[in-house]
Amino acid sequence: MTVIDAPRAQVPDELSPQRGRWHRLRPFLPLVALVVLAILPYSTIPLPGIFEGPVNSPGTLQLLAICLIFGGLAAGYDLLFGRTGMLSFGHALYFAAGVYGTDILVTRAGLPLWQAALLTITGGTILAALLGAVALRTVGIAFAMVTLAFAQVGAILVARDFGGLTGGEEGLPLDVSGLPAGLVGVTNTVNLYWLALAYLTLVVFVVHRVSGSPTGRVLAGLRDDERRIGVLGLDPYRYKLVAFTLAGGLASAGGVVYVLIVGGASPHITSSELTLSLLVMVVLGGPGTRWGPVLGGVLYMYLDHRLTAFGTSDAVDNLPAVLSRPLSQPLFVLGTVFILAVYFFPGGLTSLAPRLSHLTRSLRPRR
Amino acid sequence: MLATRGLTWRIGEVAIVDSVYLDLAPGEFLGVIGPNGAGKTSLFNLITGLRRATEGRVVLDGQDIGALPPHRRARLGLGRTFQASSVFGSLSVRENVRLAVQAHRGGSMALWRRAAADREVAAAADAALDRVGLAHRGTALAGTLAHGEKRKLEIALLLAGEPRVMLLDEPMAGVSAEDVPELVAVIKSLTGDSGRAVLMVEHHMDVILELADRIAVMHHGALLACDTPETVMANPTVQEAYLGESL
Amino acid sequence: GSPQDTATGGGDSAAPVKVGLVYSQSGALASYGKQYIEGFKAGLDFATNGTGKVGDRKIELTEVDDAGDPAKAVSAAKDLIGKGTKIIAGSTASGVALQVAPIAAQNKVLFISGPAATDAVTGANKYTFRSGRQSYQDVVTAKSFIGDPSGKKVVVFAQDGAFGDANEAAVKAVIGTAGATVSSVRAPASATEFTPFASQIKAAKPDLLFVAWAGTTAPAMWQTLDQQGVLSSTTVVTGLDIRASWPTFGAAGAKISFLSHYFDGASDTEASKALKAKVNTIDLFHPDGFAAAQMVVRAAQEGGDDVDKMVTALEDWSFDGVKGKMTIRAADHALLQPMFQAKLTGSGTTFTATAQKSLTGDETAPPAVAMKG
Amino acid sequence: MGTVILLALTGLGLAALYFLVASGLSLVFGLADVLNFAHGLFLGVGAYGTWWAAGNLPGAGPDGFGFVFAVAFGVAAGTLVAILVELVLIRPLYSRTIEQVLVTVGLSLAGVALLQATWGADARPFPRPDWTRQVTGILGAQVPNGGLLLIIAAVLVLGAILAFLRWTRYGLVIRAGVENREMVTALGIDVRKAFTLVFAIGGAAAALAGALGGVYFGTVSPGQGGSLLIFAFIVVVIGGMGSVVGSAYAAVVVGLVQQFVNYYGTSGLGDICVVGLLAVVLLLRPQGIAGKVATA
Amino acid sequence: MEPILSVEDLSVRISGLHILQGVSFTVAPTGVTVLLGRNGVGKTTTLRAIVGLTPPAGEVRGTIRMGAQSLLARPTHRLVRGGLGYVPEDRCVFAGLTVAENLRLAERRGATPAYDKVFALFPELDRRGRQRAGSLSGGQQQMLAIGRVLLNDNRLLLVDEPTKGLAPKVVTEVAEVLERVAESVPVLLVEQNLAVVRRLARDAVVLAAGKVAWTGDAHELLLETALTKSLLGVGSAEVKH
Ligand SMILES: Nc1ncnc2c1ncn2[C@@H]1O[C@H](COP(=O)(O)OP(=O)(O)OP(=O)(O)O)[C@@H](O)[C@H]1O
Ligand SMILES: Nc1ncnc2c1ncn2[C@@H]1O[C@H](COP(=O)(O)OP(=O)(O)OP(=O)(O)O)[C@@H](O)[C@H]1O
Ligand SMILES: [Mg+2]
Ligand SMILES: [Mg+2]
Repeated sequence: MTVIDAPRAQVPDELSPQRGRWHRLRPFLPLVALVVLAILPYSTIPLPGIFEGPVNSPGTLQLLAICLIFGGLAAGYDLLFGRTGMLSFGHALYFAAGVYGTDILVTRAGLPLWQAALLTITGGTILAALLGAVALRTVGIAFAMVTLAFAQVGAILVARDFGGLTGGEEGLPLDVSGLPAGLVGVTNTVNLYWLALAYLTLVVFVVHRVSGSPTGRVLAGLRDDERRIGVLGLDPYRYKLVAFTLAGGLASAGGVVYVLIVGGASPHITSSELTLSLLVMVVLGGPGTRWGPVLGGVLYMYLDHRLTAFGTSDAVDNLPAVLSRPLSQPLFVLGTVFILAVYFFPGGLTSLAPRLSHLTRSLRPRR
Repeated sequence: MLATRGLTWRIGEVAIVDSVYLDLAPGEFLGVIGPNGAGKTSLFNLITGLRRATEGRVVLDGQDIGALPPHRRARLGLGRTFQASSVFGSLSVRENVRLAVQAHRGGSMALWRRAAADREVAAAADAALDRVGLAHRGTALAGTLAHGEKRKLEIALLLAGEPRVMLLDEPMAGVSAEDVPELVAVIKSLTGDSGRAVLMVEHHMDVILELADRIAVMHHGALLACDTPETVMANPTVQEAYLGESL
Repeated sequence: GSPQDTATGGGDSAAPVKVGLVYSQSGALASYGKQYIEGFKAGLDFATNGTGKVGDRKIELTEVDDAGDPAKAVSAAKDLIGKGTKIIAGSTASGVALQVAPIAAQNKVLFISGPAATDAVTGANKYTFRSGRQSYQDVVTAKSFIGDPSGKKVVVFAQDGAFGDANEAAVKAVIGTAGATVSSVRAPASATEFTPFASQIKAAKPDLLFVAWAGTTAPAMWQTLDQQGVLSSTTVVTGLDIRASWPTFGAAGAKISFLSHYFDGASDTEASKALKAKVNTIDLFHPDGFAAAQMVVRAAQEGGDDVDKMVTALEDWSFDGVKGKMTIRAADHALLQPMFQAKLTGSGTTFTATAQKSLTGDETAPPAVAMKG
Repeated sequence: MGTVILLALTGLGLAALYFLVASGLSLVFGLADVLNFAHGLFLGVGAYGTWWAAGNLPGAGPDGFGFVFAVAFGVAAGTLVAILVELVLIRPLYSRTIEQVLVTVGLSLAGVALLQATWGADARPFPRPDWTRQVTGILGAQVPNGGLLLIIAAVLVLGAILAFLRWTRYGLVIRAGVENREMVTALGIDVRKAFTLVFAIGGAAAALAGALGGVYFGTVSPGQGGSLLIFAFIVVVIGGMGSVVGSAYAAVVVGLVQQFVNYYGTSGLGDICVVGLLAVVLLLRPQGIAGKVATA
Repeated sequence: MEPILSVEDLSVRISGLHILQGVSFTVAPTGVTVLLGRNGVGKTTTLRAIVGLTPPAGEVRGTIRMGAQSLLARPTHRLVRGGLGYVPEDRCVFAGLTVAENLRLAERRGATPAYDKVFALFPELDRRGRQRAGSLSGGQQQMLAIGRVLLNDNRLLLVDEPTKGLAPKVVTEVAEVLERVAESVPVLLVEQNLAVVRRLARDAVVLAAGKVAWTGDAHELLLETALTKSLLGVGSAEVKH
């Protein structure tokens, strides 16, 4: 049978020696990036072609917020795929649990947001723990299939609209009347952006912390050689379950923020396509690296949203039909980009940086 | 200390390991030889729990451990190396050993503590690395090590777990001739300690003869003989199995 | 700049009126979207006498593709609102309409939903209107097929989910309260094999079968109903979908009583002539776009840049649409409009629908709901 | 009684469809270790190929021989696409299994979008002979002919694949390859040709499923392949990867469970039961399904 | 005489193990050259490197030539079609296929398979044509593994431990067959059974610690008891006669 090989070994930043000139500055770079992102909404720079309006326009902030959420989701998924070597095809389920859980508790049960969020994240984490406990009895392709099947059940339940809870195919708009005023209205999009940024920061921080913890060491070991971990006296099952549960919890937290940003739940997010896109994001960015999945997630969502505009733009419309028709399908472009990425940058985007620097170094004249 | 009682592993009709009775006393060094495919690695897998025996028992200190999963057996003091080096290739050498130390001491299930901050683990890991002579390679990625070094690293991983019984699967395989004596010295130094028992599969006869107190010969999954090196090498059945028809 | 900035919708009298159209250009509902936008443009021409202007102010359209995904629609709506757009129309999918409507209310902009049929848009909030029909109106039209419902047995066959729920509830409310016993058979929207459901329906021996089914599996469903003899054993009513779907009914088409939102030739109004002149053959959702344009022009004319004034101008407004006389009910913004009974004839790839009867907007009026927000 | 027979036969029709999709998936997995997410694309190509041919190709049409010709064209198109996919995308990534799976994931996204771009998202009426719309009375059940056609086709395909595997040289190569790929090359046989062939067979079966599914459903739409694929995966996994006969059994079980549970239980429960079945099978014998099974 | 096969500085690593560390030897164009060495020294690895079957995780360096032609980096099936027959160590017959099917698999287009020759050598294979190969005895499986290679003309045969695990009587049978085969085709044989070696081999190559420790006339080697002791690892044991 196929052993799902762990993704191309990437050295986890957290556990590998650091060197180089910027060595001392490196720990501060994320902080700088965070500050830049946090004050971004104060800038009015228009970036024509990249965004529809100036950076601080609600549309742009909304798009950025969605991108950040998916950056965080991908980073959380990478805890499974890139860092522990588990290929789950059902991660969308926990995200969807976060989205629908919050939405239902707020809209149908009328709970205040913080209670709903707390309950949902707890519930999502417990769900991940329970399903993980079952799915992790299998490995490799079988594991992938069981997780896929569980997610499929989730999708069926949402589509069935039990007791009118989920709204079926129409989805469930979030009842904002009980929400804090700062989260409602277009003028407050910036708060949602900050919320998304906070989520991303949280995920990256948690993943970073966990990867650098004793448990993270074990997870990295599991990815390289699960058998070996067992022989060292550690139960692989427990650690995989912890990673699975944690990733599930982070995904449902992402769902909580997402439902606020989008203002409702729709069955799109329960589809297996979403999990596949998560996989695409991680592979695109670079599995097992700190920034790769984040980059991949942000880029994927950006393309997914912007390509609809690109597809209907004049530049594309003016092409002959053989080109313009496929190019106006975002998924066509995304799928193609992904295939090319698998071929041409197998380590993901983050593997480009060392290669580029290698290139520039070799181009630089020798002294 | 460690004993197998009629240990058997069948796949379908074929017995890969066939009713093996072995006894290992504290402090003893038992060498296992046998042709490729004789079932030596499979025997190790049964003892360490990576495979579940179809019949028979594995007894450690009088306790039947045949039903325990690998990690429980490891916790009881059973350590092993693998035939093809299995180190954690994407971690640094030092992290590899720290992981092993941490596995042994407990506290691995700490999600929030910074692993790098644990001085005791670091010190124990460095000691193990020192012991096998790899201290200077601490920051290298294990995946990039030369083969002989990987072998040493495996032994360091083993040491870190302070096992009471060590199972070494072809530690010399793939090690270039120049490096063999050094590795032999390292292995030899392991046995001096504290009544630790060793079970070692090896194809290098001179190494086996140098180290082993007794030699077990496996052939077609079964144990042909288990005795002192002299007696075993003189045994005609062994001669036949291992060298073919006698000259 | 401050992060809470949004562009202000230029107060000056010659500035163009910004109208955002968020609908499906790609994705599963792209063809509905195409009809909608064609209808909208024809309607805009009609309502502005070809000038594209309201007074001196040009109507400036921004079209955005939502690909049927509410998340994209919400982003687009926020972007438009951020740029000072006060009127948003569109939404081909119900899910999109339901999620854009609250955005409109939160930001006090006018939202005119399109072909999305869900009843939940009606009365969603003060700022939300609709330019198409809703499920309830379908059901009332269906009721007109059985005469006196008392003592009759009615079965609803619908897909799982909100669309099915809404239809089932509407049938219970409309026909059930009139004395019929209503039961339902539900199937997953993703089902590919319908025999079990057809058997259940047949076993129930209904006097009237109301089918609410949308999506690509509909033809398989109809074929199975036909094959299992359901269509020939009872009166079967369903909504007539877009023209492209007509051939998929095949022979079954002749055995079904259709209620129709619209089809080419259902009415003979000024508006319908104007529309037909632009698009040649009118299809199901052209009138929705057309009506939306009429409403946009009315809102801009009467309200200027004041959204509250726009709302007041639209409430209780009656106008001559493609379908005939349309009235926006002030209480819940339901759009009262004529509905039709139709028959489908033809074979192969050419089918024609002919009107059997038309019902006025009052006859098909849904019960008023309380405004939610 | 009539109901039971009706449910059984229509369930078998569904099973036939699953089997047609799953058989190829299973063979590809058995020989080449590739979990092919792009398999749904082959189905789509088969369906649209048939649809296009019936409308545009001289000699092809919705009836009689013209229809056979159209289906043949659709199957040929599906096969061709499968071969191209293998040659251009899969083969260069030889023995890099995870990358191969990723490429098929990308392809499944792009492929469906391409179909949609070319022919639109709406379901198109599918050309088909009139008799396929009718029913045949069997023991009091009105069984749709389209379903019977699927059953017959699936049985024929099963027979053909088994005969191919058993009697032809390439069948021999494939059976041997599933057992031990390396030894086949050591006998001087280019096993990569067998890969291509297996893709072609899988593509052809899936394309046939597309064409006959079109007949059964009466329409063709870009997403059809994707929704069938999930159940086909489940069938492959339950049946044992690499085993065509196993897929056949599993398809029958899945089809019947879905059909009967949907009738006697509540709507949607059938799908959930199938998923539950998968989980149970995997949990009870994960090694069983993972191990390769001889194909004939 | 020009050697039929020459191996120079062959080095093989498999998942990190440096198994062969610069092996050089040649195979004479007639007769049997035997490759000797202790268990696990890398004999099988050498043969597999020659036919290009090193696993994906492996890395091969050096040169391997058959005549003037380099064999490295050519796909296995081409090498085999070019006349390199390979009989693997654990026989690798296809257990799920019948004997006849196993043989049929080895047939090649454009060449008449020499069934009569094979059946003359192994009449058993003819009789058991419809039996599943998996249910054959070890000796019969070995016959099948050799037989299917002999269906085609070969320029060189690589045979890995053909007598492993066989009863003494069968060992003799196999040895006889190989003796006859070697009359027409040169053979590179890996063999542990010294009686068989003595009967068949003309030249010998001895591997030790990843390198070639000795090459020369096989009988010369076998006469030198001391040499066999040290090279083949019998160690201090008494070698019984
Ligand atoms: N999981 C398995 N499934 C089937 N056969 C197996 C399995 N594991 C081992 N075998 C078979 O069991 C036999 C013994 O293998 P094992 O690895 O134990 O031999 P070994 O004595 O360690 O050989 P070597 O010296 O080559 O390492 C071999 O024939 C091998 O093919
Ligand atoms: N795929 C592999 N992975 C890891 N180690 C391997 C692999 N193949 C061979 N080895 C190791 O390489 C060494 C040489 O093996 P090889 O099978 O070539 O020995 P051999 O000389 O044929 O032995 P025998 O006489 O017992 O058949 C052994 O230590 C073996 O365990
Ligand atoms: Mg071994
Ligand atoms: Mg060997």
